[in-house]
Amino acid sequence: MIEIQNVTKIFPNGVRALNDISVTINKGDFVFLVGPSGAGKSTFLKMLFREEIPTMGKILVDGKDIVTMPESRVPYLRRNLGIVLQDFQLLKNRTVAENVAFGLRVVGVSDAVINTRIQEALEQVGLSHKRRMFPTELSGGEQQRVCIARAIVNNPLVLITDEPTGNLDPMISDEIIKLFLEINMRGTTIIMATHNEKIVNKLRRRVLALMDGTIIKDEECGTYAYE
Amino acid sequence: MIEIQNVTKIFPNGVRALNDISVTINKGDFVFLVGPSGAGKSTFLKMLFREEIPTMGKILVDGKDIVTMPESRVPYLRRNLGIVLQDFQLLKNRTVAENVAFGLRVVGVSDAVINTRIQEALEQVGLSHKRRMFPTELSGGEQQRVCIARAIVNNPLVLITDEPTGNLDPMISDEIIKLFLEINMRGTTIIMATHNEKIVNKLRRRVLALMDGTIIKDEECGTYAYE
Amino acid sequence: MSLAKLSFFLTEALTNLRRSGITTFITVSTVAISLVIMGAFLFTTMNLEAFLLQMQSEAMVTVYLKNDTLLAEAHTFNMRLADMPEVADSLVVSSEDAVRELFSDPDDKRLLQIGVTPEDNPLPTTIRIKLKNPDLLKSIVDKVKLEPLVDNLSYGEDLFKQFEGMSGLLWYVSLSVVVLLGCSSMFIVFNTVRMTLFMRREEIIIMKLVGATDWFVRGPFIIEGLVQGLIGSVIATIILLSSYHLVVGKFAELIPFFGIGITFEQLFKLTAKLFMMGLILGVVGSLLSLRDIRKFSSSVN
Amino acid sequence: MSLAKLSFFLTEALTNLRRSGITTFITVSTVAISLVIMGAFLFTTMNLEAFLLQMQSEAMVTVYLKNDTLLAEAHTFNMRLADMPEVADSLVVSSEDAVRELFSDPDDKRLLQIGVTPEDNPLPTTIRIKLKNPDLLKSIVDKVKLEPLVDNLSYGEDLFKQFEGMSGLLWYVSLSVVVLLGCSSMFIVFNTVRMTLFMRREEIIIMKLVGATDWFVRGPFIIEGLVQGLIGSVIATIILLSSYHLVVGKFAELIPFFGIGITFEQLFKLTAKLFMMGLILGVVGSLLSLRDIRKFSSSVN
Ligand SMILES: Nc1ncnc2c1ncn2[C@@H]1O[C@H](COP(=O)(O)OP(=O)(O)OP(=O)(O)O)[C@@H](O)[C@H]1O
Ligand SMILES: Nc1ncnc2c1ncn2[C@@H]1O[C@H](COP(=O)(O)OP(=O)(O)OP(=O)(O)O)[C@@H](O)[C@H]1O
Ligand SMILES: [Mg+2]
Ligand SMILES: [Mg+2]
Repeated sequence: MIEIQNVTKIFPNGVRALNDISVTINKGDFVFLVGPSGAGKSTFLKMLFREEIPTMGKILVDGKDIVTMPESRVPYLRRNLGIVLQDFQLLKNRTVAENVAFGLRVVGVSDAVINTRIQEALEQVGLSHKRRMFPTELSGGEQQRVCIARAIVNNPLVLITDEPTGNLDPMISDEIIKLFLEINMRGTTIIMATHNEKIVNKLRRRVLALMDGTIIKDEECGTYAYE
Repeated sequence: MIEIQNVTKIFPNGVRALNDISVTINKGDFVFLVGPSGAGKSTFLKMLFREEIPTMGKILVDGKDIVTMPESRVPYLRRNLGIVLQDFQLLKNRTVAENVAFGLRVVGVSDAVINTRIQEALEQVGLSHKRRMFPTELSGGEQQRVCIARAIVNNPLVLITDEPTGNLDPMISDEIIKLFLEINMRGTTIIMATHNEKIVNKLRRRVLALMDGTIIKDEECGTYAYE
Repeated sequence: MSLAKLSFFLTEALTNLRRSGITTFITVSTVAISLVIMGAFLFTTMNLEAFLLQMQSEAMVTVYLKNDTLLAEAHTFNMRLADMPEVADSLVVSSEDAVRELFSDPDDKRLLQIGVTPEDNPLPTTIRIKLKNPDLLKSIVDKVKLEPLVDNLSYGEDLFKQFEGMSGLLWYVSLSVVVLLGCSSMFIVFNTVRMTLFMRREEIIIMKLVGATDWFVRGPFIIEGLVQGLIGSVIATIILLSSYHLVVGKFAELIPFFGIGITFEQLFKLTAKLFMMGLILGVVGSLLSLRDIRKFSSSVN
Repeated sequence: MSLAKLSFFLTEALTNLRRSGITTFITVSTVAISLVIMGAFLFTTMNLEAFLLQMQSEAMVTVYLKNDTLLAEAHTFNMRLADMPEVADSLVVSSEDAVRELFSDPDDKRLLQIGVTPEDNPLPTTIRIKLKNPDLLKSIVDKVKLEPLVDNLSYGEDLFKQFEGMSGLLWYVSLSVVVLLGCSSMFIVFNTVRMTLFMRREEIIIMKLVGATDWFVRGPFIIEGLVQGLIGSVIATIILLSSYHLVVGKFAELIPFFGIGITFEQLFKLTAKLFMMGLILGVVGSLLSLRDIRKFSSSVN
């Protein structure tokens, strides 16, 4: 499904964030991406939705090379992805419901469908009672959950999440992970960058460990430990 | 040192984030603030540096009522505090070093002193090699550490941190906590809102647990568990 | 574009307009100010042009008839003249009328000084012609000069040239000021819109993150620009029209003919022009600034 | 304010100017445009005023002496006139000169028509007086009227009144346009600065978070405003001065006297005024917008 071939990313300031990385992620995989701060996890994820373009190498998603893909096709690539960034990005002048709805509006889903889907997604992250609030009226953890709701609302083929439980208490983190497992069961590929040792060790899924831009570990039923 | 008396905070939208809270924090305390997402932890912290004003109640810092304090005195209050917010706030058009320096410039510290202090603080969070970069060139965890460096650089009387390890890997988290302990030893009061069960349980310091805006637990050598 | 999309754009745009008050206010007021300045200038030009035209059409051709011409002959000739296509009006002035007129000018003391009195009557009979259009002067002069009754023609060449010069000047000034003001307005509005976009670049980044195409992002912004331009023009029009009569009144006290000759139709056309300009300012401003959209899309941290 | 603080503000301001290019560009260009429009208008007014003054000072008082006055008497009288404080210049025109002049006006055919030829010389000797200042007209007329040699005075009352009316109108128009343009520029620059502040509200929030006082936050912004205003004025001045001669040249072809009488000193003063305005625009713009600073300080999430 996702094939990364010899990808290197060097930022304009000279930082080599990824160094000759090759990895294949299959449809239905649940992959944890671990590694120390600054290892290149976020850069790795951003590569997958063309937010960053590799300096060298190839990235194939569903057989299509997204590196050489014309800019105008990028939106269509992203519509099949669910994305949760490390710094939760919400539209400040839109309500929670409108934020979650945005991904559906883009595709032109009808209002009725949108409403039921929003309701469902917000319930899954435990925020349906705050649907009319604005992001600035939410706590950090609540904002993070709105992002998660927005990412899952359009039933993406791949769910790309960067530290989705960083601001969540253990109980809600567990619930979110349970939700991810459910979504994964239904066939969605999940890639999750995380520092949450407990979750990684409990779930025993595939673990990719990055360190200084290199993959130092790729285990099928891995644990958090790197080095 | 910090006395909170019957504080209630009701937001304009009607949410009652804090509900008749009374608590005293002594000089040199190391307090963990725990509780589920949306419990009111961030609101509690913001109260302490007059970012939010209580709807009812009194907050005394060093005997001075900071609720009725005139707006013009607030900067001087804040100069004695080190603050790390949940959404790391850095000046985007300034380098790491300039960001850290800002708190010192405000007080009018000389350039020479500033330079050595910045160097020290950045070394303590492991980022002295990135002092000339801009925040947008840093990873999430690196940004968080710059915020920590900025908060500790002026030797504050009180260090107020909101989820400071949310984006850090376990190893660096441990180091930051070690740093906090050191600072605490030297007399700085530390208040830290966190979801990090492991750290709270390991350190065995005072734990304040918030739930729906009420303090449900206040233990001297507490654990993370609430309810 | 599907209807659903259009309606989505519309609601989006209106919601944004309502929720980001400062931005809307700034853009609308900038458009309004630009248009008021532009409009005030156009009004002035229009009035001055009408004024000059009035002055020019006042200019007359005087035909001096030969000394021995009878008054009856003069009247017959006059009727022929009146039928010419260039002529708006023509009038026979007998030598008696002419001398009476001459001496009734209190400023010209030269005749008295050289000892001529109204009792002498050395003046010839003349015919005064008003032209339909100052441009026809040459053609009428050429025609009339050859008539047997005609001795001489006088048509204030100097005055004519001066007015023509002033018209030319007015046109020149108008054009340069319109270009200057137009570019400035455009530029300022464009910058304002660009700044509002820059303020909302996070929004654009997020939109693109969830798979919005460039045009999907632009849609609401363009409609916003359109609405802002429209509101700006309405405000400008209200200000201009309500102050128009006041100002024209003041001017008319000072310059004769001022403000005469501007019809309601012309006012209406000007207003329509202002509206068009407002719309163009808003929409083009948005469109131009939205070219940058891709620059924004790659700065998520 | 301590020197250290000032130097901090300065470095802060300059760093910001460099690093936030778009904002700087927009503010600077807005100031520049406003000043160019304002300056172009002031230049025009200045030139028109000089033009009118020129025209007025061309207007002369003609003193007709009694018929039996000897030329020697006329010259003696003339010397007395020349010493009067109102008089800039005075000249005796003998009757011979006068009649020669009269017949050399090719436009005035009336004298020929009534049969007067240059050989008759019915004209009196006159003295022509140029005034230092058109306002002195009444005083000189009152004085000279009573002189025994004087028969009559002529001073083109109509022309005078017309010019006075035009001066009044010019003043009226100038004032209203300056007020309109001034307010508009102020408002637009103010809005621009406010928007840049709004764009940087996060920055302000963070500054206040680490204990910056309101004035500490404002300091660099004000200096930025000042520098932007200054740069804007420099650009405006360059544009205006470099196009000044070009434009004045064009106008001078069309209107006599145009562009005459503007001294280098006046140009310099105008430039200085523009600079002051630029500075005021920048600084006042920042100051006004910075009143809002407290609104920003309470929206950290
Ligand atoms: N836009 C950028 N320009 C320059 N350097 C960058 C940029 N983004 C990231 N980097 C650098 O690339 C390296 C990898 O960054 P990345 O964000 O991928 O780390 P990460 O693994 O996500 O870390 P964290 O766990 O702290 O989020 C870091 O050293 C960072 O400083
Ligand atoms: N500015 C605001 N306006 C309105 N309601 C707010 C605002 N900020 C927070 N709230 C509400 O107040 C409650 C407490 O928020 P707070 O940010 O203190 O939670 P928290 O304990 O920090 O949660 P988290 O662990 O998710 O960061 C939440 O229900 C939130 O929705
Ligand atoms: Mg990261
Ligand atoms: Mg919080």
